Amino acid sequence: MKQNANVPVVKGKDHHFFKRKSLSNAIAPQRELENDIWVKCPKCNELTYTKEHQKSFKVCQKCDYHYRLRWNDRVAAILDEGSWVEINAGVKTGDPLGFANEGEVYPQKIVQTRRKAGINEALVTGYGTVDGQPLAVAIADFAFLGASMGSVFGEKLVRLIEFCIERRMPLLTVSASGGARMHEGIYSLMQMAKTTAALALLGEAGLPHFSLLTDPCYGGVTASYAMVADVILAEPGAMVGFAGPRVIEQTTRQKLPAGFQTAEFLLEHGMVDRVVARKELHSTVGLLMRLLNRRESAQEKGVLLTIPLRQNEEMRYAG
Amino acid sequence: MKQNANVPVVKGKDHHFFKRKSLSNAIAPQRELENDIWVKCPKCNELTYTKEHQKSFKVCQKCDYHYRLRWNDRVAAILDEGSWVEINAGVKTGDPLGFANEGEVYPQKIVQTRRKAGINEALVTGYGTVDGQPLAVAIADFAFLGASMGSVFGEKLVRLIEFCIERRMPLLTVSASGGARMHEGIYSLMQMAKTTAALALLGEAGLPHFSLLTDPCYGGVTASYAMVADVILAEPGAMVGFAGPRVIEQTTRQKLPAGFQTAEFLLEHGMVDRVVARKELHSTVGLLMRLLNRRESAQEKGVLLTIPLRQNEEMRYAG
Amino acid sequence: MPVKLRQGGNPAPMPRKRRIRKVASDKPENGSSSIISNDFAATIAEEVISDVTDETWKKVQIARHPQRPHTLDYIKVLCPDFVELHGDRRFGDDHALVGGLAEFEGRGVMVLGQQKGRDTKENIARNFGMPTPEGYRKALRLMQQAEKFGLPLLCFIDTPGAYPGLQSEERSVAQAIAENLLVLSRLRVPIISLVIGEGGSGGALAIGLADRVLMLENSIYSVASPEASASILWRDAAKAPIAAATMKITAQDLHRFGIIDEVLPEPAGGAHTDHSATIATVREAFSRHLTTLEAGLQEGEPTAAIASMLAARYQKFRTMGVWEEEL
Amino acid sequence: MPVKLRQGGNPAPMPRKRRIRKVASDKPENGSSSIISNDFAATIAEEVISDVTDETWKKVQIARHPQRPHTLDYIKVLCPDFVELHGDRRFGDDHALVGGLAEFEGRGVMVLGQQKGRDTKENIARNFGMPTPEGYRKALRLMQQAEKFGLPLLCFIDTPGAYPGLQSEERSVAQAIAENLLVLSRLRVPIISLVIGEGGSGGALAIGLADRVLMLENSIYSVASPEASASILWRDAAKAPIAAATMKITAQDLHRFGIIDEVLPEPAGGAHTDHSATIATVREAFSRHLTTLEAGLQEGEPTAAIASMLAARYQKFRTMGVWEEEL
Ligand SMILES: [Zn+2]
Ligand SMILES: [Zn+2]
Repeated sequence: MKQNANVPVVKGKDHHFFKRKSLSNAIAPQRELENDIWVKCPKCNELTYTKEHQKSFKVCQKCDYHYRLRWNDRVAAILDEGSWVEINAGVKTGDPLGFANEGEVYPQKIVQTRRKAGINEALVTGYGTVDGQPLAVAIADFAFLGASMGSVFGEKLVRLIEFCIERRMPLLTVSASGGARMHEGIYSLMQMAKTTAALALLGEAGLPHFSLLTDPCYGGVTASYAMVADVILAEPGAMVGFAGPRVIEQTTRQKLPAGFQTAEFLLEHGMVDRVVARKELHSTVGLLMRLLNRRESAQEKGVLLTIPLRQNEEMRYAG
Repeated sequence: MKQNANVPVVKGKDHHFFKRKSLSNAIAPQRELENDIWVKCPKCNELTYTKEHQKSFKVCQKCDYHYRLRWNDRVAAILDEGSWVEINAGVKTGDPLGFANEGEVYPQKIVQTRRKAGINEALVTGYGTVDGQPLAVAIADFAFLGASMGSVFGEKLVRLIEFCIERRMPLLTVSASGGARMHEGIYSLMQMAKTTAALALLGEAGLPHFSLLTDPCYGGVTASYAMVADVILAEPGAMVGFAGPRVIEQTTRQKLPAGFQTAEFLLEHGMVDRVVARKELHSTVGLLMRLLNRRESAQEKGVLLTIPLRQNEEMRYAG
Repeated sequence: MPVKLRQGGNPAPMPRKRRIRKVASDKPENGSSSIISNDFAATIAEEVISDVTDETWKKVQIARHPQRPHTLDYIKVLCPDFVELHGDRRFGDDHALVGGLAEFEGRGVMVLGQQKGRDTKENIARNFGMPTPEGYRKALRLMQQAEKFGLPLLCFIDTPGAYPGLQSEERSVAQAIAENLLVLSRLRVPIISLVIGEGGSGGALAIGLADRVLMLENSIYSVASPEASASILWRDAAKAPIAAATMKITAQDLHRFGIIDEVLPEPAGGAHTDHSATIATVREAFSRHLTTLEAGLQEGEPTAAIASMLAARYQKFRTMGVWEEEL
Repeated sequence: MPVKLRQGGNPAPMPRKRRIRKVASDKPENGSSSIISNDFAATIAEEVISDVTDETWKKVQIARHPQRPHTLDYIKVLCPDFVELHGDRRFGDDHALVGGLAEFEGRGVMVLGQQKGRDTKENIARNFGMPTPEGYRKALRLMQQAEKFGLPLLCFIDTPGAYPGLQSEERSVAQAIAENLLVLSRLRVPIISLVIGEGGSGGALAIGLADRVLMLENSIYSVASPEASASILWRDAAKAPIAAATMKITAQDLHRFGIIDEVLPEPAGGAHTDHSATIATVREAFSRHLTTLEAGLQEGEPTAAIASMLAARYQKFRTMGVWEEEL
């Protein structure tokens, strides 16, 4: 998987298309900001002014390539401006295996990664609003060790899901991942069970889970919470799968078809509901929330619910 | 679909392999009994003495061809000897459309068919035991207008399902069908909804439905109760599908593969649980009953149920 | 000889506990438009047959008219907020059966329907409105989603039938239809199905097991398409017009039988002559029936109200059929 | 600096209402067999690494021994009454994942497990124990059937992982695994999973979300196979033995972490040296844990008893993970 280093941070409010931008703080290291005048499309090599690039939600206007986004760009592209509140940012990486790889010690690698990525871990969680409707959001940031899922990723996601249940808030997960966090071994694998089990409770509480698959999304994330959603969206061209193409080719010697594992491939094979252009993301999520969240809005208005939940609400929370 | 006229009735108890035989009465017309010395296999042309033929449950010992069975042979092949009790035999065909086809009037056709087949309608329902365990059985008899499903077929099956719920008895359906009873038009179509809806109640009551697919089974029967079962069995070589091969070839001009729509084809495609040789039928059904009917046997013994039903038992019966 | 009684479709629900095994239907076995009675079949004047055949066939042609409003035409107008959802999460996405979340008259709903094309290109993309197993399994997923979120289900029926092909058999379209019937029969939300054009066989019924089944005036609903019926009856698909009349497949026939609840009038000449008038009629009918069903769910304790809705749905189909029985 | 606390796998359940955000695990971060600690990584004697690596790799080889008892070997002895059920009712039947109805110690159960072959021919038929989406969807169907009939679920885990192939991706083995996790987490019957050989990644976990997770003494359970781990870490699958030791994948490692509930002893030399002794151990363990779980379901009102079982299952996985947090 190629990793896109070209992820300049959105800096200001100086353009009218970008009304929903709301960065919590400047997290990008200085190094990146310095080259931040042009970006070159990794797909078609088109050069675009950074300002124009931000206006277009970092989508190449020539070839429609959707650049990988950092977590804060994602917040800006989805939530109402200024509505974002991060929670559980202080949950930090542990070292359950005492992992060392040829002299490189895991905790050291984490310290370096934190500094470089400007965040404590690969999953950033919080809440905000879309068209004024509350929404909890978990964003996997590929810049942090390829958004690999370890204990903190799982713990923060589960806390967010439990937060949703307490506050009766719908959930959007924005997924990208290179796979499991190898450094945490079996603990990483168990995050698949832990996060999906929490989603089962969210579902029993009658709250929707929207999943947005972004480039690239592989391994345990795809095989757990990201594919268990009421509505699954994917960004155009995003690569999504369980095993990577290289592993498949090596294991099976199969020739993989053109477009294999793209979002469009998944749509054709019935695995996602919609491939959504980035500029439509805010409106699509907003509409889905309005349509699936009628129960909550009815409750707020003091209106009797039309149809009771199938599951016993008392059982929705196992704690 | 070829129709097999070679279905002599089992006559006596004069052989030791056939211990479970229990015909309710002699229903075959005299005409058939007269030629009842040899049978010729429609697949491999092997000639077999009738007595031997009956011993082998009407399976060709040379090529394993499973002859089509009349309802009473089926009873004998499945249930404990002497345990069969037929119910609702008196429900008779109506004529909802006032159907006439080039001078042939439906009620007249029914009268002729009754006389020829020795039964009032295509579905024979009743109950008996397998290894002493009570089992309700519905048998579609292809000799009655190709076991087409009309109002009586549906009504008798639903009554049997409701009987199962009242008596806490598991259900075995033995299906064969050329499709819907054309003469009853939309009423025939609605039997799909009616029978399947009743099965939903059976399921909510925690009672198992075993489905046995026999040659040939097409159309509305396949697309309703026969494919909605906890365990789906099929006889070797039985042809089972929704649309017949001729219709598919005419509509799509597709070349159909060898073995298309056989029981083995369905097994390979994940649609049936087991292809069961006729001589294994009794023991397989008996074992399945023992394994799935523990709740009932526990109740009978006054033992506390280990695990309550998911569904509210009060809701199991909508009447 | 004992008296013979008949049970017609949808009479008053039978209280099972009282073990009344038969009730007389107040619907005549052969209504005014039924011209073939048992005793006089051979003596009917040819021109009478021809009149009925012509009339039925005209309806078949209107029901199939390419300019007739199709599922997405209704959804577009009735539900300005609509998010189509795709895929069965098993194998594929079927363009012959569409569905998604929508708002209808101020409430969230789930809509489903077979989708035909208007020209050859569209029809190929939509497979002439003939769903594959994937279509029915997408529908199944969306039905269950409707239940999860308490959304009423609105179904538009418009198909010649499920697609008869190798792939449909490999992945068992029969199993897919059967499973939908099972789930629909116990789905804990109100369901309304409307036949807007062709209601062809099990492929139509798979989204037609509902609390209310409605038909447009010029729509048809049958156990087999007229062509298939003619093939089966006379091995001659060209006799489809005669089969159509023989099989009694019009909205009026089915209403008389008690199989459907209501016939919705179309503009003179048919729905294709005035889409917005037709859709306005559908809006009113959906709204009226939904309001009634929702009111039923507000009565008493919620679980009991749902059980009552499901019991009524069960009885609706439970009583469909005509037979004779000696009491 | 605030105090840092860690949460290990499976400590005493946290009462959520009290908002205790952290508890200290009584399990040491690095136990006696953990030879690489953060501060001394560069200074470890090579022979110590080599000893652990050898020991772990020996276990990997025993776990993969072709004569080791496989899923159907256990079922055959533990459940003389067994009816294998086939097919996912969607696409196909997977021979790499078997399942069916069975009787175990006088009770009906549903059994599931990945099935490896013993020679090349068998292994090709069983796809080397690597299930496709069809396998997991068959498992899903059988899980739901177990729930419907109140049958405890017994799972045998023995797979290098889900099959990485074009078809697995087309029909999304990831989706299939995820859906199984969702359903298992709320399945209203007791679930016991036992790793009998290889527990490879998500393909193993898909039948491993259970009330009790057990491992045989010489079995392994890991986020990726040793070879895949070596490929990822060093782009060199030949370093699998080193990866195996680094990733801490033995039953003893996982028990120390609190990820699994119990390590079942094997005969000297490994399970393959004495099938019947191994199977007897498994019988005793299954019987003991099932009895405990069933007794829990008899306590108090049935619905509450099930809710309590599900809550415990949730907490079991909810608490797995190690992190640091400033309080
Ligand atoms: Zn470009
Ligand atoms: Zn033969």
